[in-house]
Amino acid sequence: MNGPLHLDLLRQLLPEAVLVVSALAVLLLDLRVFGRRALSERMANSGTCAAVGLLASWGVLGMGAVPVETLAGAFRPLPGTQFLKGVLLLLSLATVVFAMPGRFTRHAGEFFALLLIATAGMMLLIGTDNLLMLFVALELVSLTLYVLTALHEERPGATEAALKYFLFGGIAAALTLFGMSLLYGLTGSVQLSVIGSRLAALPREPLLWIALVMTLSGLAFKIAVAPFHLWAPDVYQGAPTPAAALVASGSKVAGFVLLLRVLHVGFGANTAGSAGRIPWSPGWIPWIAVLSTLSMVAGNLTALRQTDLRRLLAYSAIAQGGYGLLGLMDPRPESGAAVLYFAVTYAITALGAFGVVAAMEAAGEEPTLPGLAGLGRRSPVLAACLSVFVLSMAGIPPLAGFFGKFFVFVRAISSEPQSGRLWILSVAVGTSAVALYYYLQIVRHALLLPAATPAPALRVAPLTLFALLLLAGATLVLGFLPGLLLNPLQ
Amino acid sequence: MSAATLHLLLAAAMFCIGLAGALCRRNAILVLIGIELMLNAANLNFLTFWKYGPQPQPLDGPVFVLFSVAIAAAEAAVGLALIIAIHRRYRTTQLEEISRLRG
Amino acid sequence: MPPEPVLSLAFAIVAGLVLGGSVAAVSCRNRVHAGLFLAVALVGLALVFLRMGAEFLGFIQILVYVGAVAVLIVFAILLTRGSDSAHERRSNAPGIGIGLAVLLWGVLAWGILHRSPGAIATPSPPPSMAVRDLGERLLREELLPLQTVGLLLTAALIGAALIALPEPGISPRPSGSHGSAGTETPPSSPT
Amino acid sequence: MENLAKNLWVIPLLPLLAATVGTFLPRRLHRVTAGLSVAALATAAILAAAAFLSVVRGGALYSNVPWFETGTLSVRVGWILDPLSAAMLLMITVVGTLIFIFSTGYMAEDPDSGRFFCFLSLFAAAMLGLILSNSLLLLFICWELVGLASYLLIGFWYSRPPAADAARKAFLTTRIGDLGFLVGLIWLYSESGTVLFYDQGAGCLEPAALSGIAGRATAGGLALGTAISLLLFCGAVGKSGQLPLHVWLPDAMEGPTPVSALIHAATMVAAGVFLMARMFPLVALGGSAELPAPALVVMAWTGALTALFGALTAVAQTDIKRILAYSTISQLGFMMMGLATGGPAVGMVHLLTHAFFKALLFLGAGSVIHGCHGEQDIRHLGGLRRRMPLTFATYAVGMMALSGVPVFFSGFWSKDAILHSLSHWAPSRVPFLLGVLTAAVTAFYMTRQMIYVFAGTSRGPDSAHAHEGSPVLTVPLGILAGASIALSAVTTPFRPWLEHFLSPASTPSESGSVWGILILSALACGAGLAAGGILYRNLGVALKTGRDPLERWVPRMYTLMRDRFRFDEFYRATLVKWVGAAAWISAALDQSLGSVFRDLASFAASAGSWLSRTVDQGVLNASFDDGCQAARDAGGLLSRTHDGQPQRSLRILIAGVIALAAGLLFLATS
Repeated sequence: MNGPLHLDLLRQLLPEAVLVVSALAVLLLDLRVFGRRALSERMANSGTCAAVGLLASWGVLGMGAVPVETLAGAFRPLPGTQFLKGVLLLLSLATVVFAMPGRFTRHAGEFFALLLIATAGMMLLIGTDNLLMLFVALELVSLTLYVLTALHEERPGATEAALKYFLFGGIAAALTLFGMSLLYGLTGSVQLSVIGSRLAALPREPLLWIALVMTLSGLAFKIAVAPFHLWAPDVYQGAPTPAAALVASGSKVAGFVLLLRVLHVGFGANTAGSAGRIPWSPGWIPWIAVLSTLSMVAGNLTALRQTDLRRLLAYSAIAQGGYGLLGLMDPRPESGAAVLYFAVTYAITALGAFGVVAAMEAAGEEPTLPGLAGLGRRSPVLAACLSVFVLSMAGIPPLAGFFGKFFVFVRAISSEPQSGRLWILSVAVGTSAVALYYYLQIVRHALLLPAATPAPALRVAPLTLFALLLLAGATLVLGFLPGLLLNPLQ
Repeated sequence: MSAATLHLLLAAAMFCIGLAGALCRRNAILVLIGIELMLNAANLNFLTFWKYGPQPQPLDGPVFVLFSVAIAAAEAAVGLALIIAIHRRYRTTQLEEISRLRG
Repeated sequence: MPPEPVLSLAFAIVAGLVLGGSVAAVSCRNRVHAGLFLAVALVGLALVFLRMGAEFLGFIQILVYVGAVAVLIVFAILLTRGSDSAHERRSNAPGIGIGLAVLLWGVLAWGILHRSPGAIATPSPPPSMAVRDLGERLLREELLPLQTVGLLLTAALIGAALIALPEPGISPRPSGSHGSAGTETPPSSPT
Repeated sequence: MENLAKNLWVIPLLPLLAATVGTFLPRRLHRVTAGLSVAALATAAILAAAAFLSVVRGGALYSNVPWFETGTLSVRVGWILDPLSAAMLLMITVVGTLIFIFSTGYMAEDPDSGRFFCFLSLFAAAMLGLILSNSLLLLFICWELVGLASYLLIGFWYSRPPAADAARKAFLTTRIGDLGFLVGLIWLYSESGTVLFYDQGAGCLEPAALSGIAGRATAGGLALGTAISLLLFCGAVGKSGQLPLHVWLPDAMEGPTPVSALIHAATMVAAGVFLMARMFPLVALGGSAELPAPALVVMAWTGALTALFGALTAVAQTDIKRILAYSTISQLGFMMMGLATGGPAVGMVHLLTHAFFKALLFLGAGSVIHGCHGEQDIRHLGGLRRRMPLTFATYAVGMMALSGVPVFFSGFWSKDAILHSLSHWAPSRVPFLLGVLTAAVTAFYMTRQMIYVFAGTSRGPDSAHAHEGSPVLTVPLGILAGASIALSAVTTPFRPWLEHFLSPASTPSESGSVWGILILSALACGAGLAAGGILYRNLGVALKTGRDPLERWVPRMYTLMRDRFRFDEFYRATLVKWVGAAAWISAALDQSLGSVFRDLASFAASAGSWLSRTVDQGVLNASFDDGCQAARDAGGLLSRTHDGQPQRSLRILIAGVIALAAGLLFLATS
């Protein structure tokens, strides 16, 4: 019995396996082959290997044939999971490309290997239905991200940021674990789908609400929504930019998938229709609304003050997390695609923005708002891409970000208990007006203002430029044809 | 009051003591100790439910505990490494002195 | 089978060990002692596990936690003791932290005590945990988590080594609030 | 016909292609870009004419295509060609082409004119898309794109700091209105399940959906249709410079003059009126002749106040373009009034005639500015009648059309129709009186401007050496002047072809009442002209004292009007007080309470100040940048929760968890 099981598993997990193998390969190669060379060369070589690994993993992604359920739900993709895994791989690929010109660490091989492992963790994370597997994968991702955050040798804040990330993450993990233990105890299962069906038969158990809140708190930490967001600005600012980019993009997408699964499979799927069952969603929807409101207000208002681009992006990310939560307020299955569309398009733009930051850093520039001045002349492509990303985050149509917001807004307002839906939509729309101010501030500095002192053209690695252009192109294309992303997610 | 209730209350108390430690202590290592206590409290919950639970799923609880022990160990290792690195840079492990990032 | 006594002496002792150890671990001013009290609390927990019939997990608990984690923590405390004193100053605004924790315990206890009746009953056949079953389970159903945890340990190992190993290029810098490195001058409290 | 509807997208595509190609052309080929843009829009104009003729012959038509799927719903987009869009289409392409041609002369010396024409073409494409869209979502997207293009064009001379500031102000202010629009759009979508206007009975403006919306009320007791209409109206208020959100339009004059003519006079600012005309079946839902729908009442009052406010402010301005800008605000108010009281046709006719003569006036002003080397202050102009005779003649036509000089000028007839419907408006007579007063003031300020600019002798070095521009500049003026006169042939109440075309159902008015209003409106115009003529007849003498004749006559009133009724000052004062109070509260709490409570309190206080700011901005956006400053201050308070102390943050986290858990328990048990 063991044999076929293992083989089956391997076939389904081939992409993840490829990632892990290439992570080890990168480690070994860097240690044995590239070890003596100059740092820039090692970064380039290791990065190339990692990129090849990611591409290979992407290549074998579709080969798992029809995914079948195995292992007590440890591996149970939802529709669209395969596609999302591909998205995660591509996001990581862009991150690798942005990291290659950087000089932030001597541990080139280890950096890329950990990056690959983190990606594998995210892929496992979004594919599972089993609380145990979910927790293990969550910790895998978290631990690797802590380490990646600390891997900046020149920036003194890096270790500090990693420590704060770790302390927050540790408490969040403890909360999640405790919540899961209660969940397991009260439903007798560690599979979300089973929990979902058993919950329907359970009376309204107070302890279950506590379990839900504690579990969700840990997950809310992952997507950095208020009041679980306070680690994010430090990490975005202190971490090596590619690591921050991964936190902002891939990890965020994974977090949203996770929330979607826990809320909609565990606590929501059995709400609609089927009389006689106890609806659980009216209990958590108001609290999602509160979290969302807090994030939108806190993130956007605090962002107004920032001049450090990375910190500004962090607060903007907090606010965007709040917008994403809006989509979760509708417990019907349709809202899944809306939330994921939002998360993926946001991840693309955030990654792109961090790519620009990384390119500036690699050229020896400080990524601050005043430092952006003159970018339009010094590197028109960089400035144009940054503007596309930022305007998309601001929700200017027809960029992809507009549709992301549009979809989640529609979900927020069209779910069942209608009363009180409008106020949160008004908050969302109002805060996005505030947000426009600082987004335009970036555009103005990047495109319009001249540099304080005449500065030479920025030298940007061609591969970075290429990746940025691709991301900007995706932002545009997904805006015109949202179906490209929506259809696979449904 | 049943044995299950007692055990659950004990776990909750342990969790909250750990939490209080994590919230109050100024030293990063002591915060880490608090986190370890919290994780262990969850383990106790798992075993309690395995032993006294309504629908005993064979071994789900113990398996979870097994994994969580391993993960907690890994977490402690990474955390302590971070603390040592911090100590190397800042010459302190007091949290309020480790604050260069602000905005 | 007669119901076991609700509050046996044995339970009281181990519970006292756990709670006392925990409280001491988070409140004791000497950091080395705090680490040792953590070990006490964890041993207490292992005893609770043993009482519940989870011998294997009890031993694992002692091996991994007491044998590795607690030792690691004490080790780290000793390593970082160089600069600041082993005795901590009073913790910062403890009232709030403790208040929050008590509040959370209240909420949890309320929930635990107000469980719907019958939701938790002693099952008729007391569960057993043979190590063999556990092993089979790990290698069958939990194969994927097992492999993932392996990956996690590898990554954590690499990561911990990367971070903890001293970097040649970097000399320790005094933090901004200190006049000179390594003194015990307490910074003026920012709050 | 079917083919026409299916291929309507070609019309916006042409300028879009021109913009795309222009982007990739090198800078030195800017003449090629300009030529391409003009050619693309001219071709679009020819197609538009064909489309218009086909609508005149046949009825409305539309075609929809699927766009993407979300959930069980498939979102579709489509194009619509009905009288409303056909008339707008023709107007925009014709006026646009003329302005493009004018621009080739006006911007000839600017090395960046390639970029300019790209933006202009992008604008034209978006505007045409807006007009032709059969889907509120697509309309909204184009609406935003139009705003973006306007942002880029106002800030075109970004080396001038006021231009950059004005661009941002315009974008942000109109966005505030757009947010209401967006909420309304989403709400409408979630209620009716479609964003298409017409879709074989299933569109949101068709009887089935309307009757579904009609009977329902929202939480506050407001009818659903009214609530959505008012939200959509927010968008129109922002875009069309209606009273609370008008502040951006005068500042937008920092852009090149052809931009002002095209975007901030003829087309984009009229989009709000167009939107309300398009949504009219929804807006008018549940109303009758005696008791109009609440949304219409709000629109009528907003329009009336805006019309009077714009006209009065225009009286005391000295910048030639700002006078026209306030005049535009005033006229947009007129259109809104007409739309609300007399139905879409009445408002739209004025929109169309206004587009021609206001474009004419702006281009005339551009010609003046071009001829006088950039001088825009009317106090330094003067005597241009002899130096720029062509400009003078055409400008006079525009001025008379705007003032409503009887018989030959289209403005007279379209304004008369509005006054006519106002006089029959059941709820109140006040808007009618305001309308008549505004008509008189309009004639007055235009007379003042004419005398300042063209009469007398030159008062500045630039105007002394003024010269007429090349034919590229003057020919479009002539054509627009001709159109301003010719349009009166189809807009008189005796032969209201255009009105019938736009709204075939409208009933012909009784001739008796027609004459009454005609005479009244002619009298109002005459009074304004006469007052202006008398007051400013000795302008040269009066100016020697350095004060405007009106200023000498009613100094305090004049100052008030010049300062735009002190909107800015008033709201700056209240705003500062609010924010100051919030900051004071949070500072007081800062000192008296412990750390977590302090954090929470400062959070609450900043949320309060944010709220007050939002309310202020929503009510009156007089001092936009102050609002932003307030928000920044609130953000500063918030970022204090971020003082790098992880434990305080952790406590907030745990407090959040407990609050959530306790709240859930409370909900679950109660």
